[in-house]
Amino acid sequence: MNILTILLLFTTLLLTRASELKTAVRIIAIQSLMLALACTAVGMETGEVQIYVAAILTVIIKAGFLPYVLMNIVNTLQHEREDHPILDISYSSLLACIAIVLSYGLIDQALPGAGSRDALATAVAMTLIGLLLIITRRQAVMQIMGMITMENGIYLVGLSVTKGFPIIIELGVFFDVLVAVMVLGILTSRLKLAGLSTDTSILKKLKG
Amino acid sequence: MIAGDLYYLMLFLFSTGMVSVFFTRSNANLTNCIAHSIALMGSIVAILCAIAIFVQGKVDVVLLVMLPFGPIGSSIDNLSAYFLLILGVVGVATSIYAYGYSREYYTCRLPLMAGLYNAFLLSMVLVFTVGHVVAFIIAWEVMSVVSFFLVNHEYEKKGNTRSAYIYIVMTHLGTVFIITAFLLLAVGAGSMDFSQLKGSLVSENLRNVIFVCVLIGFGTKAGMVPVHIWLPRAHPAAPSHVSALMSGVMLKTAIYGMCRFFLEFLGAGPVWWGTLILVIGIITAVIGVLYAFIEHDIKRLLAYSSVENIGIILLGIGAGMVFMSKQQPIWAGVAFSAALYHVFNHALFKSLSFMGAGAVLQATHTKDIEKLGGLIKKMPYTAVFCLVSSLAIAALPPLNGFISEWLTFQVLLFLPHALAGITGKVFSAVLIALLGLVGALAAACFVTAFGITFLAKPRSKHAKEAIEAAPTMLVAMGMLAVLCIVLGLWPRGMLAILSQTLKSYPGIDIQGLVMHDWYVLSSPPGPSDGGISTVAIILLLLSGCALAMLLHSIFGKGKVEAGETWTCGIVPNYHMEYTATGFSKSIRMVFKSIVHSHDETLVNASDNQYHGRKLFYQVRIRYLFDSTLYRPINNAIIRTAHFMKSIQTGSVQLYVGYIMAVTVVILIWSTGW
Amino acid sequence: MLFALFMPIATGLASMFQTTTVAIKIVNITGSMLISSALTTIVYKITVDGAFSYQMLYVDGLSAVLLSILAVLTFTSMLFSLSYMEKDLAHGHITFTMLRRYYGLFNVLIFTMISVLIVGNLGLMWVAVEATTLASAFLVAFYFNHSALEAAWKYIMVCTVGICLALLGTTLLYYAQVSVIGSDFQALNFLELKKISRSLDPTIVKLAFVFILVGYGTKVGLAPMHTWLPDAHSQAPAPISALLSGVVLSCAAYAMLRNLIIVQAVVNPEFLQYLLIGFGVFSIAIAIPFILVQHDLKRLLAYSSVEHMGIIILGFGIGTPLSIYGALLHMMNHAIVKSTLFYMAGVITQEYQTKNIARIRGLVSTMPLVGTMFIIAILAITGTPPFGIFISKFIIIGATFASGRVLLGAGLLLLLGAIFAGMMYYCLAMAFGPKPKYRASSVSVAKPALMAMVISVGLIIVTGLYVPTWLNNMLSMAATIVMGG
Amino acid sequence: MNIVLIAIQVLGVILLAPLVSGVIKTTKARLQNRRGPSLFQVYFDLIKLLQKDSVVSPTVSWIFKIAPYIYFAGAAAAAALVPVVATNSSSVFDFFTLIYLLALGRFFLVLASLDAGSAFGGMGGAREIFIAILVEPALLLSMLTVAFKAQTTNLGLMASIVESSPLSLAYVFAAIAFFIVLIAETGRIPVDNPDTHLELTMIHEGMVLEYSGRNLALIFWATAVKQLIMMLLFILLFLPGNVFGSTFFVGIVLKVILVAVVIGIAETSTNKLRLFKVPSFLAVSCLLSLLALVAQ
Repeated sequence: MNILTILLLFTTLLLTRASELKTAVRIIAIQSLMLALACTAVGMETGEVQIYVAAILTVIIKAGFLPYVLMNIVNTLQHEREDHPILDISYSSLLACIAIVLSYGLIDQALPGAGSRDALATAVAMTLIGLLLIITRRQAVMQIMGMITMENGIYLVGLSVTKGFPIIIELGVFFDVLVAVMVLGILTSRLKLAGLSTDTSILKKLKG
Repeated sequence: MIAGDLYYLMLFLFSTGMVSVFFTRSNANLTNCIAHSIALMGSIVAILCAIAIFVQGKVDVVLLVMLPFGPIGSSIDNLSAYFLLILGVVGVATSIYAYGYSREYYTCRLPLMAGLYNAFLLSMVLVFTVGHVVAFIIAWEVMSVVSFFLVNHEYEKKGNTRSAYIYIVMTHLGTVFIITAFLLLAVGAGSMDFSQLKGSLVSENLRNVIFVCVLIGFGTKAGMVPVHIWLPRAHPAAPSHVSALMSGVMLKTAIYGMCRFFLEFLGAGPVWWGTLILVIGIITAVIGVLYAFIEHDIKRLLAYSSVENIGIILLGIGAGMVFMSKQQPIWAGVAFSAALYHVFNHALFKSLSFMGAGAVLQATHTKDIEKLGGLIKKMPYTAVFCLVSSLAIAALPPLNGFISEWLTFQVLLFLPHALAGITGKVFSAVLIALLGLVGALAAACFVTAFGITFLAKPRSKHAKEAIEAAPTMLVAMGMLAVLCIVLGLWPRGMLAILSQTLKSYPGIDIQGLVMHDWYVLSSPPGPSDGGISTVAIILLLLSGCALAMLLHSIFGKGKVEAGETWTCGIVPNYHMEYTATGFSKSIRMVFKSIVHSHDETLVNASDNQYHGRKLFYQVRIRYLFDSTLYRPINNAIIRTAHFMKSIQTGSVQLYVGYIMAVTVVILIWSTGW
Repeated sequence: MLFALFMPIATGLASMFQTTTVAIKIVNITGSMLISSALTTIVYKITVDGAFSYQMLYVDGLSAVLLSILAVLTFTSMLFSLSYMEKDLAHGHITFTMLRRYYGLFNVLIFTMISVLIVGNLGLMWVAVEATTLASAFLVAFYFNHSALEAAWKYIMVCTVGICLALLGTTLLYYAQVSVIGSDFQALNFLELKKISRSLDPTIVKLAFVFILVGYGTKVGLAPMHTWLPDAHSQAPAPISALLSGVVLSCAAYAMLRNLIIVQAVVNPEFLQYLLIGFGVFSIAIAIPFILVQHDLKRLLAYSSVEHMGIIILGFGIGTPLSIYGALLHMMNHAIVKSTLFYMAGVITQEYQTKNIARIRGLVSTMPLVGTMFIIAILAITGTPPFGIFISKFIIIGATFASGRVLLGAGLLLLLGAIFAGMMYYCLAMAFGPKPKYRASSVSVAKPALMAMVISVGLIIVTGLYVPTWLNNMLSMAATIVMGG
Repeated sequence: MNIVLIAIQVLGVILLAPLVSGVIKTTKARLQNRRGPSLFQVYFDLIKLLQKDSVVSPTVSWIFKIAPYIYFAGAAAAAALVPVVATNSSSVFDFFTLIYLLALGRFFLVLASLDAGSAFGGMGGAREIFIAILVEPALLLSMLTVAFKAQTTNLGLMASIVESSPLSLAYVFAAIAFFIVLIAETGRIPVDNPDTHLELTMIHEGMVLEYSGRNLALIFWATAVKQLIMMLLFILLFLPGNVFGSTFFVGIVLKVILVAVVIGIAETSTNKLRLFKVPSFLAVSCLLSLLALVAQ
């Protein structure tokens, strides 16, 4: 379990360093895979069926389908890279580390002795880093990455503190994530079709 | 219970008048007749209802129950009845006047105007009568909105919409203060019913806050300086019979509100309440009359004169409150009766002058008196009525304005009873002197207005072609003119009504004024203590005239021969006549500080300097409060707004950043709980 | 209830497979009628014999308030859509396939909103709220031009981030529940939670609520998470803007309320009140500059939505039964008035071919009826009597005073005064003033659209002077529920 | 009884008024080493004017015709209010009433000045009004010293109070203040020059320029009456020592003559002010009155 959490953190940190979109997508895939593994691990602990189901769903949707879709989108947009993020790559990974520390602090402060400390801290850290990515990245795809990371983080929270939602809610959440990413993907490609760059920081027509 | 039925009947009538226009809108003439005659009936019923109240006392009726505030009703006591009476009298006149005047609007949304006219009357009736906070505020706001639409009625004319906007915003801000005052009281009383508000238990500081809120809130509606700026804009924009109502009655709703609060809800307060009102009142009066004097748009002039009269009314109220707080019921009674008397008088003569202005406007299509002149020959009756109203506004005997002004003078003279010491004496002396100044300025103002408008030679083609106003309009004006004279000659009746109105309030004793013979008005205590005998005045004047006649008849044969006006041998033409601008020049020079830095320019209008030069003399007044108070505030607000808008940059990253920041902040803050 | 759920899906699917505009129209109008009637029956059932539930679904007085809003708006907005979309089609802004997609998504949106209101489970509620975002995303991006895409992107980005936080909060709440009673089928069922709410762990619940407040607050459009709102509202087709600001915001508020009911039992009420009041006042204050200086008609309305959401949340924050009653009433009034305003904005923008206020002049002369109703609606939205919003606003402010927050109440009145000034300024500029050159003739507005507006305006005027007894009871019932009774 | 007294008083004042102007004229003449016209010249002028025909411009309206009557009537009515003969305090004798009656006359005269439509009339009217506006507060203030003391504006009571109270500094101030007002109100040098027709200087004369014959006579007469009224007020309220009784009238008459002479002297020894210096001239009066109030 701990190894998994560490790996998760590692992938997340890696994500902050990725400037090539394809790499980012691959990292996300791996991250989701890790999540699925963590899920199964929890499943072994508790031995509830629904968690296995959740794990499978994770593998299929988050590690398989979504990366595939995103990959296709990325392929359609050539020479779109995260060259000059709003916050420089090294700084953002630095911030990510700070976030990790913070989250450990927060966990100890807010809910001491809750479930597995590391997993929870990792989860919160992932959430924060996801937000960080959304805030500091220009590329639409990168922001999607950030969102998925966040989603994963929260999912991990659920996993680590409550051993997963009841299955029906679980399904709903998965469905939402799926649709959300799909919608975002479609919007991204539409942006491309509308002859715009997928650099979201230039979307400043609507203000005031 | 007849009063209650009359009340319902009145509401019903006005409502039908409101809806009738939907059915008659095809035929303008029909609309005009039906809508306005219903309004007329309603006003008559209003008068009857008021009388009935005076006879049989307080009446409670239920209006509507379907709001989550419990049953909402009207409780009509004598104070309400008094104002209802005013509304009835003015309403009758304006309704009759409207028959003739509405001809102007046959092509200009007449149904809308007629309907709104009824709605306006209805809302004012409700304001005067309802007995529940929510109902009052609803009626109050409806009144504002309806009058706003009436002001905005001729929105094609340039600037009208702007005036209407300023009006609605100012009055809405005023309402904010009124609501605050009411809610503070209501919370204290634990009920929103007027009958409960009296016993509201609030701390001393809170009472002061309420007082200030009331003063600002109702003062805005009344046109109290410095929150008067909407008034000279809105009144000219409205159709004349509506201006008459607005100036004659709507301003009085504010006075009504003040009386409600000061007499009933709040009761006697610390002395500084009254003193503050006195100071504001005198400032209002002086500022108003000064601007009226230098104005030469006839309706703006009248509007400013309304500001002045509101000032005089405030003087009465302020003095009354000073006396109340010093437990001098008799003088408080005199003071309040002076104020309320002036309320009635102002309602009469100001409506009258607005109607006159409307008649002139209809005949000549200009509001600029510099373009008028010689109308006394074209429209003799209008001229007479306008002369009466001018005399009344100038507070000259034997007209009604003089009575109330005299009472105010008396009250101020006895102010040292309440405000002891040198300061009190000097204070009241200064007040009296300034009030005298105001009176003189008012006289000057209306000499100018009447003289320039009606006398000498016409100054423009329009004035040349003017014709006498429609008979209905003349009838309406005639009624009010007669009333002005009656109230001037026989104040006793009005004082009886006033004593009925005021007797029920603690700290007020009106009997002093009513003790004497029918022909004499005298300030208590004691019959010998300064007074005026209206009859004596009239007799003296008549005998004086008779004497003059006598002198004539004794000497000489009295041949009168025509000879052209002496203008040093030149054939006189209207270019030589003195103008209103010229009339007010010297005053503008003396009061430079208030009549703020006016720039006077001599414009050469001739295109070709070989054909001599043609000079125009222009005066543009910069108004003190606009330039030093309102414009800066406005600009500041807009600038801040522009600055604030920079938070919506359009960057999605930033937006998400906001969310994160908020979350973090709250998380940190929440640990403290 | 299931019927109500199933109906929109059916309509949506049906309209996807139609081939002619007329057919689509017929299908949808009948569908919306059926939906509305179904919702009305639910509401009626509740008013008659209280709350009732069906497996995971649960409705009570609180949901009834929202459901009745939804019932009205579904019908009017559909009514309006018919003519609006037809004109778009005529102007060639959209193709027939887009039209079909529009109606499909429209019904999906309705479906999601209904499900928000009738599920009995906080988790599913979260799912449904997120679903409303996703369903409306494409409707916001409907025209697929530059600004529409931009608006949609911001909309979904900001909202999803917010909603994720809400999910975090929900998870924590679930954790709190689990730590009291083990995980079972009743997970996150808010009735269950309410039963045990006293025994929940305060710190966790507080933490959870912070996330939930921020999360759903984003969807409600509370400042400073409101940033998506003006963009989305200004770019979406008018009927959708109406639905968004009328119902979607209220639905999010409803979700927040459901959590609040549970939370307030354990967490220090002062804390909650400060949070809610703070957010409310801040939202109102933030709206002012944008209303005072604004160039885009629909953005103006959007910011006014922010303001009104602020008022509503403030009403809940004051936390006396009266204020909550007022807040719920305000929700209804605001939904009706604001939707009307958006309909009118739609007509106006279609006629004038612009959203720029500076270029919209002389409404009363170009389209007298709409112009007049526009003025009325603006007066209503600014809380001028005798219209509904005044009543609810007055109740809320009165409650503020009654709860001893005198300064807050007075300040509130002043802020609202400023907003009134701004709204009236632009309203007058648009309604009166000279007719623009290129608008020679006066135009005729299509019947259905007109009908939609007339219905709503009628409601506005009626509610101003008359609050029927059943509504009164329903609202008081809801208020007691929110109070935790 | 009372009525009769009042009638006597009015007639007396009206009949004697021109004589007072005569006295002033003579004094000035003597001071300028002229013999001057006889004391009764004013009467002769008035009678002459009354016998003359009057020329009336076709421009004018009925206002122009009635104005002289009202002006005269106002003055006469005011004359009734001064408690000389009828000294008891019926509430007719009110101070504000007196002022406003005079104002009524002025109102119509100014209207008449506008009526003919000549530049002179308008100018005169404008100046008259200007002066009147400035005089009003000064007049009230100077009266207040006594009014506050007497707690009434009833002239009879005010007079008796003045009699009963000892002479104090306050009264001296007030008296000077009122004297200034008197000069301004009656249109004397240094405020206005009654004997000139130069358009640059005239005020009252300019206003009545269009009048001729009998109307003019009425106006002149009324002006004289006004002047006498102001003097009487001055004497009754600010020159104490009017023992009521047999010698009362003698005292009054002597004092009137005295005041007339003083005015004559003042007129010869000063020269006319510019119009816009008048405000400061009256401001002096106001200050003195306030001083009097404080000193009281």
